[in-house]
Amino acid sequence: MYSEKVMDHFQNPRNVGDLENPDTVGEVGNPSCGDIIQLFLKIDDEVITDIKFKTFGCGAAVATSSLTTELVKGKTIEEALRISKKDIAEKLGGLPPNKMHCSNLATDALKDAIDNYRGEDE
Amino acid sequence: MYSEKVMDHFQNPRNVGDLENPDTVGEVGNPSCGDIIQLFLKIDDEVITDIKFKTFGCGAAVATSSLTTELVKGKTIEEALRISKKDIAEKLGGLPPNKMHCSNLATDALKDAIDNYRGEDE
Amino acid sequence: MNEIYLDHAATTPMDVEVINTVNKYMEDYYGNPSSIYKTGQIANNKLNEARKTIAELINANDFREIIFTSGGTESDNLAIKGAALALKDQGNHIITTKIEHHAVLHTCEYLEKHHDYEVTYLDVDEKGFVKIADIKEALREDTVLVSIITANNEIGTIQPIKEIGTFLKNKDVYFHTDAVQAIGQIKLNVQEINIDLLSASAHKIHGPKGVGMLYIKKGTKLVPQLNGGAQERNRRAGTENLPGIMGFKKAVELVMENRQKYVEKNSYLRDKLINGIEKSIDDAVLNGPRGSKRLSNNVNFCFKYIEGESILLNLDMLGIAASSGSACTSGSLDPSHVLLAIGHSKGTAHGSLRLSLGKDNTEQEIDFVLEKLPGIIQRIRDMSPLYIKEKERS
Amino acid sequence: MNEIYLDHAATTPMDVEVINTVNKYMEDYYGNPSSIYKTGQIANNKLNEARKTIAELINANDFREIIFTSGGTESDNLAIKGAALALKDQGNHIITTKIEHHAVLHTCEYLEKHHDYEVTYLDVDEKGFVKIADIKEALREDTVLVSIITANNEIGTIQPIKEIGTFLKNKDVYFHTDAVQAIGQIKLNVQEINIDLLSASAHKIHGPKGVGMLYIKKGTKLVPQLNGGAQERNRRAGTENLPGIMGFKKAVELVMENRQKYVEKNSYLRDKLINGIEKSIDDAVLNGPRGSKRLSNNVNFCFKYIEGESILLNLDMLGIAASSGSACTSGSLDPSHVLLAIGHSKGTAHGSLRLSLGKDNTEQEIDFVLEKLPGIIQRIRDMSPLYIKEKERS
Ligand SMILES: Cc1ncc(COP(=O)(O)O)c(C=O)c1O
Ligand SMILES: Cc1ncc(COP(=O)(O)O)c(C=O)c1O
Repeated sequence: MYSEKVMDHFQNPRNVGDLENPDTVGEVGNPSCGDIIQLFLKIDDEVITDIKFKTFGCGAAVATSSLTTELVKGKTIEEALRISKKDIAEKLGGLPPNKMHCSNLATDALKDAIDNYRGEDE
Repeated sequence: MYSEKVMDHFQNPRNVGDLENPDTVGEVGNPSCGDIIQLFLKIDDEVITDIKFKTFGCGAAVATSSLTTELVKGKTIEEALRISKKDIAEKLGGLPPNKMHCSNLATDALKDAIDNYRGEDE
Repeated sequence: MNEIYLDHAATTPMDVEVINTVNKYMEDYYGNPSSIYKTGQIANNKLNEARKTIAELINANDFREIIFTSGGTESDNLAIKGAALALKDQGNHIITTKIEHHAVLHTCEYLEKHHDYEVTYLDVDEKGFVKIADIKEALREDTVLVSIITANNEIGTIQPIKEIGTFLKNKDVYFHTDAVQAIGQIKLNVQEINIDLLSASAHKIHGPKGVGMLYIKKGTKLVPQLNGGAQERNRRAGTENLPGIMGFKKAVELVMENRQKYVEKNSYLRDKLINGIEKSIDDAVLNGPRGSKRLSNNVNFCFKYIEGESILLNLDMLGIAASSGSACTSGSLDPSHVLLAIGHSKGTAHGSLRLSLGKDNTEQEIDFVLEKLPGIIQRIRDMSPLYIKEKERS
Repeated sequence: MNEIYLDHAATTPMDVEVINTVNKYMEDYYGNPSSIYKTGQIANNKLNEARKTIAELINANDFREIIFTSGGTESDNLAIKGAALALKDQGNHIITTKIEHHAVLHTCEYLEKHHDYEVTYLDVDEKGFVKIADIKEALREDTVLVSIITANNEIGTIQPIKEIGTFLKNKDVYFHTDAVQAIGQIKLNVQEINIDLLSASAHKIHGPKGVGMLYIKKGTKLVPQLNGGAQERNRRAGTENLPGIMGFKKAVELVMENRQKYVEKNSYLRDKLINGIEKSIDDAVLNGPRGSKRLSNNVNFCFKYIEGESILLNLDMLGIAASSGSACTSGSLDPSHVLLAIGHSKGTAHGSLRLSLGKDNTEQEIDFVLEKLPGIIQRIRDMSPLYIKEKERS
């Protein structure tokens, strides 16, 4: 079902956990849907210097979280926001059709974190 | 499907054919139903002295015709009329459920022949 | 006594390679294809491989257009009920023919009875062909489905399926064809023919019993008829029969490999049988067309003045397995609807014999049948009151 | 790595004796049971032998009350649609439960949508039991059918089926039970229980996939759902899958021979698993009852704060095959309807794990699972935002 890359991220997730004093936090999902992703970010001069995640969810949710953190670490906020769910799915070697919605979650959580950072919490 | 007795009568039908100057003839069925039985009888002083049949029909129709001729030969008309379709079916070791109607035909043809003989062709 | 099996249109012996395949999958692949653990995923991949092979057989565009069922009957039921119900808002009229298999006819009757559909049963000509003009005339605003058998199981008539598909193109109706008898013998191209739904069954091509498939062209709406789990992309519930399906795949591979060879061999034997019977038996009427528009394995005659079951029983005593459209073989009173549709009287229709060839039949077997059949027919005719009457008449 | 297969409720590996039986019939019995020649008649006799064995398993009065289908799903569909439509004139109300298999639930929904039936879905208590009082209350003048699963496939609850049958006796409704999970483990007596319709499936008892059966008590009216040929006494069309059916027969024979032995063994392993998990893992909630009212092979837990698919993937990496009622394993958003029905929140229901035992599971396998599972659960919890939150709260 899952590609090797998904399984690699699922088995060895990068950047799991939380940060002590994050500059911002993003969260999407809720337990009834079966997915929650939390991202904790350190941001220094528009650059994401550190990032960690916590995920309640399926294999795809964990793997997309893990890859997202890996991809954005060291990037500027602008660069990070340019990463699309499609990029994520592709970099993971594809996701099963019924799991595509999971690949939205990590990018949504990132957007939420950055919105919070910028105070645009609409 | 058929019992050994049915198959025996089907393979070696007794009294097939017709009689030159029958005292009476009975016939039931028609080609659309897939069954026709004709019986040809010689009757002497109320006794069936000879009988032959012709049958268009399935294995059960042939076997019941054959057995019927065998059973009634030498019997009086009264005795012959007492033979029921149930007797026939039983003596043949049973008939498949969907062939029960065939076992009526030979006794019906016999009744027809005797009715004709007695001039009761209603 | 060796059996001479001449009822391949009813069912075929499994090919030894198919048996070995089923065996392998029974032993080693028990995983549930809907599960995420490895044995399940492996099973799922195998299922999709089988879809690919079958897609190739009929030139489907995408393997996901193939779903598996329990046989030709279920495929016909799903196609017809499923499509009709899905298009209910568009209309409730169905067009089919008088010579469909009961799996189509009785399904249409079910829709008439339980869902108020109207069904037009098209006449066929005396060889069993449907006319495009008749389809044209029958088409209505509210027609949602046309279902026409690719090749008839009783008399072997191969319909002008491509012309029908072309005619129906761009008409707002689904086109279903029952290709159960056809797939082993005719190269079908669903994209070219413009077919929306196509039924097939494994056991007619030396595959396992209890396995069938339905081709569902992408975008075709269908209301599932077996409700339950999410298998087959929600179109047919029930744990997938992987060993059977892999046997079907193998049988299809063998068809693609050997079809031409067997069609040539069987056409020859078929014509030998037909010519031999016509030469040696009076009042024998060939049912269905001759030549390339007839299934290569089908021989069907009506022998006047006699009834079919007696012929079968006599053949069986000699080890020859065949079938008949006689009502008496089915327990009903009406003989084959197909033989009536091509214009026979009930009486004549009762006296039919179908001999259907398979890949392993030999010329010796055919010679044996040709040697024995005339005597059998004569013996039964001698018993028949109709035969005498006819002779007296002349 | 050897697989530890703990998903027997989904499907079971075929017994080697069953495989050999299927094999034998694939090789030697290709005749069409509806034909009158010898190979056909022999096949037909074999079919009836299989009916007899299955009749014996459930103590049916007559082997003709058993018909064969393509599996549990088809049996459920036929029983429910067939009976409901046959009694249409009498009413259009059906009673079932919230914890039926989808083969029953989605069939009921089909009847709601396409035939205007009304369906009452009974609540169950927190262990999954139906209450007779609730059935009583739900019964109406126009109720035609009550369908209640004998034993639940997810949480193993065995319903008081005899009490239900006794209660329904002399009420003018049909009683159907889905015994797919039950027949391998529970001795059922359809006459004593007063059942009209009972569904079962071969592949759940080490038999072949794609074969099922429906018990239809004599006199029970049923509108056939697969229309076509006259097979199965006009109740289910389609060429009979004799090899599969004979495999089913063999599997049933093995059940009758070994049931008690396996039930004892599995009950022991089941309780070891349950106790071990409860001892070693916090916030693990057993779903379903304990003891003799639970299927001997069923273990089902909700592990709070985590999601089921992650558990399955982690187990799979260790070669352990299991299943979950998590929505993510099915591609929908809603987790198991059964877990919701027994009162779990969606969040908790997402974190379920079902381990279902089979005849070949060993104590070592269970020990291995007990050794590994706590670490897996902890690892996933450590990743979970919910777990932290809960801990902070306390
Ligand atoms: C033309 C046709 N359609 C449908 C069927 C039904 O197929 P099955 O017996 O596999 O259900 C058959 C064979 O019986 C057939 O010949
Ligand atoms: C209780 C129950 N009913 C019905 C079914 C459906 O059976 P099958 O997959 O054989 O169609 C299953 C298994 O999936 C089941 O567990």
